[in-house]
Amino acid sequence: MKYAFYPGCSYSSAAGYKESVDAVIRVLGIRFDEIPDWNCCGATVYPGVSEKDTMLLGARVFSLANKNGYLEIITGCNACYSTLRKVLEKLKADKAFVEDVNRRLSVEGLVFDDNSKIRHVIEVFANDVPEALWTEKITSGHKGTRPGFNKIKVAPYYGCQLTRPWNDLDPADMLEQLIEKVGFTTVDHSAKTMCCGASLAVPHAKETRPLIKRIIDGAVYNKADIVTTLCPLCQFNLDQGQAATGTAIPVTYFSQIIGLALGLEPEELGLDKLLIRVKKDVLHGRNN
Amino acid sequence: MEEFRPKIVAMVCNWCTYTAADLAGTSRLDYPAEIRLVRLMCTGMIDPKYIIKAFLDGADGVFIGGCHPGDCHYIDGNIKAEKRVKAAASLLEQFGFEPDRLQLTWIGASEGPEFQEHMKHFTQTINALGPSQTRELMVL
Amino acid sequence: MAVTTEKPVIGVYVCHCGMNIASKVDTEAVKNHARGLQNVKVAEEYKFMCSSPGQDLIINDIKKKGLNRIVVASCSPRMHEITFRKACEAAGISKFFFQMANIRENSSWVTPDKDDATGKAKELVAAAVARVSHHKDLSTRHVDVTKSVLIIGGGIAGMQAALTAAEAGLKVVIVEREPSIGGHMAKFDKTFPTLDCAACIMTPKMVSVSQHENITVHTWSEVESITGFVGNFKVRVKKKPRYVDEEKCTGCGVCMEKCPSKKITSEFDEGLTRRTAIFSPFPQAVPKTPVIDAKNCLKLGKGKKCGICEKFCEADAINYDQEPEFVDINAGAVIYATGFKAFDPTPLGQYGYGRYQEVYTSLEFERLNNATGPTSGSILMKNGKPPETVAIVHCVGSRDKKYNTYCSRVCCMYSMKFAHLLKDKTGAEVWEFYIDVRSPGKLYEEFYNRVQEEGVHLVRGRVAEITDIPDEPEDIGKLTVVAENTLTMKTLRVPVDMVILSVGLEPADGSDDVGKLAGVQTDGDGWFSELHAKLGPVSTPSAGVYLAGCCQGPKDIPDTVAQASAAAGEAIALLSKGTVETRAEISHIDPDLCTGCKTCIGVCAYSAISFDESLNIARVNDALCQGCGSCAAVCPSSSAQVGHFTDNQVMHELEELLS
Amino acid sequence: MKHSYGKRSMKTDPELRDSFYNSPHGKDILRCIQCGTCSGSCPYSDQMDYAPRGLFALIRDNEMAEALSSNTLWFCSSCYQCIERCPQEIPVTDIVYTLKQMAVEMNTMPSGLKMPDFYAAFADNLVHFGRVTESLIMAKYGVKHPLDALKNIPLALKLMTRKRMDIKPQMTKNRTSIRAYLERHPQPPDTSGEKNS
Repeated sequence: MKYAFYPGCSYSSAAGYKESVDAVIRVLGIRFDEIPDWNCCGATVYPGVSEKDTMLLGARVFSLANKNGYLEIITGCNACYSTLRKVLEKLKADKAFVEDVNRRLSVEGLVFDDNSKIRHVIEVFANDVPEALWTEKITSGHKGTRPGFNKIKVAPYYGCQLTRPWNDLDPADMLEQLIEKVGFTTVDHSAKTMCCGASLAVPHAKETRPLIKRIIDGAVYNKADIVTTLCPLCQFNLDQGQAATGTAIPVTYFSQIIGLALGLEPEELGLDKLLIRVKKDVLHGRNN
Repeated sequence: MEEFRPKIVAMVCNWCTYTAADLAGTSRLDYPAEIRLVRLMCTGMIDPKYIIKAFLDGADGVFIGGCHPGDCHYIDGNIKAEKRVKAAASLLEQFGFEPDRLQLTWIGASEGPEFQEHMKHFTQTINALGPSQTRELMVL
Repeated sequence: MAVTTEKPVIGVYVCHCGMNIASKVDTEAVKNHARGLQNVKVAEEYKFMCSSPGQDLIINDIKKKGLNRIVVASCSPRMHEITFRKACEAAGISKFFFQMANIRENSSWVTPDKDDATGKAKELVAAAVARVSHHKDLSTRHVDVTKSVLIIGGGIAGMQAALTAAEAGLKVVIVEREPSIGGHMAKFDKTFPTLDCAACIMTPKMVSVSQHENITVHTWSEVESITGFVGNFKVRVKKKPRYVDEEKCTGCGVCMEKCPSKKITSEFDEGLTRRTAIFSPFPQAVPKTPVIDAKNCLKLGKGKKCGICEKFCEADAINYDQEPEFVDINAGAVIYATGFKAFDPTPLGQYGYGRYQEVYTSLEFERLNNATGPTSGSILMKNGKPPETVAIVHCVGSRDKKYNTYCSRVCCMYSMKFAHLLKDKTGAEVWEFYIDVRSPGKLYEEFYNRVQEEGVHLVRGRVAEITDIPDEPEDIGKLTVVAENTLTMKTLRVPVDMVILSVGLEPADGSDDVGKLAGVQTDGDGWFSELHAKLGPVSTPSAGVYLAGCCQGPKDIPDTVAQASAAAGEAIALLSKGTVETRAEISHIDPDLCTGCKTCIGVCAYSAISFDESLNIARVNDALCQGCGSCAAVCPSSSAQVGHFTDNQVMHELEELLS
Repeated sequence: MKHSYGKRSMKTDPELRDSFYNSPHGKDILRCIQCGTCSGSCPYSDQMDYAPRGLFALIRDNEMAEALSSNTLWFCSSCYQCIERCPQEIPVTDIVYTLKQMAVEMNTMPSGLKMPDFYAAFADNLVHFGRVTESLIMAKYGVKHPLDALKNIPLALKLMTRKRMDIKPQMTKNRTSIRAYLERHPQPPDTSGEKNS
């Protein structure tokens, strides 16, 4: 399995997202080809600055992938996902605009193909990786899977921009299923898709605090050991934000706990980069 | 030369499509003036020769609107109509006439907006096809 | 068929319909155009042709100027054809010598451009003139009717209609698919705005229905088919096996006490209680006879040998071998009273229905509050305690493009009722969240004011979400209701113990199919379509078929009862004459032209065409023919013709329209 | 001087109103039934001088100018909760984006608002390097809002110990072409000093 991968600007400096995804796909035998010379998608900023510019930024990313023979691109960031997917939808609806875009892109010898697609890394793990491969890798993981992960309670957190406004994630409880599949226990809570406020967190830390708190509370009230996320902005925001909310529940990437289940070492998964560290007994599973 | 104003007759059933047309009227949903309605009790009473007659008399398009399957006031007149319209269509086609000039659609009594849509759309279709050559074709 | 040989002398009358036509159509131009048409002797225009001066215009011209054909260019024939046909008759010419040109619905109201509208009107008039010249006089017959009414649905609407019709001396058959009549109203405790107890006004009605000499009730039954036509419908009713003999059963209830499978969710209690496999939905059920729900019965459904109910039944009424039974009845009229179902709020994830146990639908709350309900009428939470704060959420599934766009009409008022009852019974603090309070009805606004004065918080804002994540730790275990108070422009986050979702109304399951049985259509939302939004609210396009209650659209009890009485009134008016006029626009086969090919016999949906072996021709049975014209459409010799829709008439209309 | 009987609503010049109503989803706000679901669902409505519902009401009252200078536009976190729940299926977020573009274009951002400066820092970073680097955005933004920057120093240190402080910019190879694509990036209003929004 190989895919064109769009890291987005926050990916590399994120707390072990890159490390864990790289490690996990290595074990699963998946290849992610980073889109060469990819550019920023403009995130939630540019659509508010200039829609035209946002279109071009997005179109360029897709065309670069197309040039390398990929119609579909994979990203690990919710903000990139929604920005790029919206670009796709707008372009697909406006043929005239596509021509204009292509005219502009031709300077770089690029062409936008409106059959382009975008998916999130979790969709690859949840829908493309065959059951058999999971069972094989998890049971006989590199160093043998540690016992007792099923005693670890994981609170899933989707964030906003993967699920909304489309509401068509299939299956809708993809993250829960994946967490269970790799042997952890999910805890249900009502803050799974509540907004964490990452996009305003820097200028408006104070105003963003309640958003962070209600999500963390959702996990805490349900006795979760860790929260797991699918987006560098969510992870960073929920991780650093707890300094002010007086809580300290570790916020990991879904790829990191999958990595643990595959028997990878916490360091390979960049778990040491979290601001709030995951406790030993969680890392090694609970036997009792 | 002046712009092409097609002649379109819509033979519609009293219970569904004609009622929908009334509803479109009451709701002031405008549609092209080219449409002329002929009210029949049921599409099932449409003799293929009515359709041919219409084209011979210079119709550029013939629209037939009846009840949705299952809603026919006379049990299954609409289903019978569907078959006959097909027959008429194939006959006319043999004389080299564009099948799109004849359309049969189900429009329920409460579907005023749908009626408007169909009328607009069908008129566009006919406008695109231009004047019907049917008469000449049939004479040959 | 009387053939008229005289030459047509036509009068054309163009109606202004106030400004409805005149504002778009140049009526004078249309009039002048008509004057130039063949056989037209008189052409006039008038402000309102349907008014009596308008009609007199026609009558006088017929008498004085010897007109024998009339064309009125005005509104839809579905509106006033009858009016003008009567005028023709009054003046002494056949009502069939009339033709209407619909220049309002078909022109002035739908054509933006004045010239286009006028041009179209001219053509429609010309076509009507061409057609009317070829009209023939037709004769009609009177046939006897069956003086009985079929009523589908035994809720308050069905019962009201039944009692009204029965009092007028008509025989009535009620078909109810549930084990008891009573419908939704039987589930209510109090009714707005007067707060009188539903049971107190309901139970007597149920009893009088069951005891009325003119009313037969088939519960646990469904209508299988309806054939025939106005005055003489043939109805087949399927009685589902009850497995209990209605004759023998005394309704003692021992079977229900003894039945071992007690864990079945009670439909009547909205799933808040459990029932047995042999059950009667509620204490005042009519009839008292219980039914065995075969699916959940150990013996019938699970193949066990149980048989306990049979053992304990002293009346020996249990009969496990009962089969579905079919009853054929004749009815002169049919009244639909199939009611509604409550909207299921599960899809609105943000309200947490089915996820938070203290979120209830309005119907669940009706049961919770009902003296015969799970808590014997004391409002308690699942933990057995009364709630201290309650939120009532309006417009759940209503006024929402994702679900139902329409306003369900009853929710505002029943929500007010809930608020009052909550205050009254528990003293709880009540928060109502509404978009707009709709209280049009006698004493409704007053009731709204009363509830306000009782100190209920009425917040203008639709609830955004309901969450179990509290703002303050002390609120753990409570539900927080979040909404903008649009009047203070503040976002409220109200911790409450209980939430009631005021769910909207939807057409009852399966009503679509039941409607098709008698050719009743449904609108975009699934409600039955009435004949005319204003002038035919209880009639349908199918003669002799009427609508009562919520099956036609959301309604409260007073409106339902009113409409039910009206529907019964229509049925009485129809049947009291004893006969109905057969339609004149039926098929006739010309014996001289018929080649005896029998094609028509094959296509007739009413088996109205028989074959005369001796003369080798087909014959139409006037009593059975409905005038659909299928035979005419296929007749190779054109010997089959539908009166008033003959080839000749239709072709001339077409020809003129296209000239 | 002109006599007035009380506070008059700002008259919006018709062009402004039309350019909004003619934008892709502009006319959708005419459907709004003012139920407040959007405002109630908005995680930042408490910070807004007009939550989305109020904003739409303003626009329908021809108070376009006031709508464009409201801080609402700059508190939208693009979480799309409003769109998901709106019973009239109004694409609230997209409409806010449109208004934000108009505000940027006409420079009607209220002074003292922090978000426009953050946007400027972000856009500047993107325009120069084709990619953005958090630390650099922070630096650029910090110049205008030293307090925020100071508050973030402990975090910055912590990130360094976690080897997560990238201070060299990430960038694309082909920066000139990207710069060529981008027609516009926001000119932040001169926000003299720190007025909290």
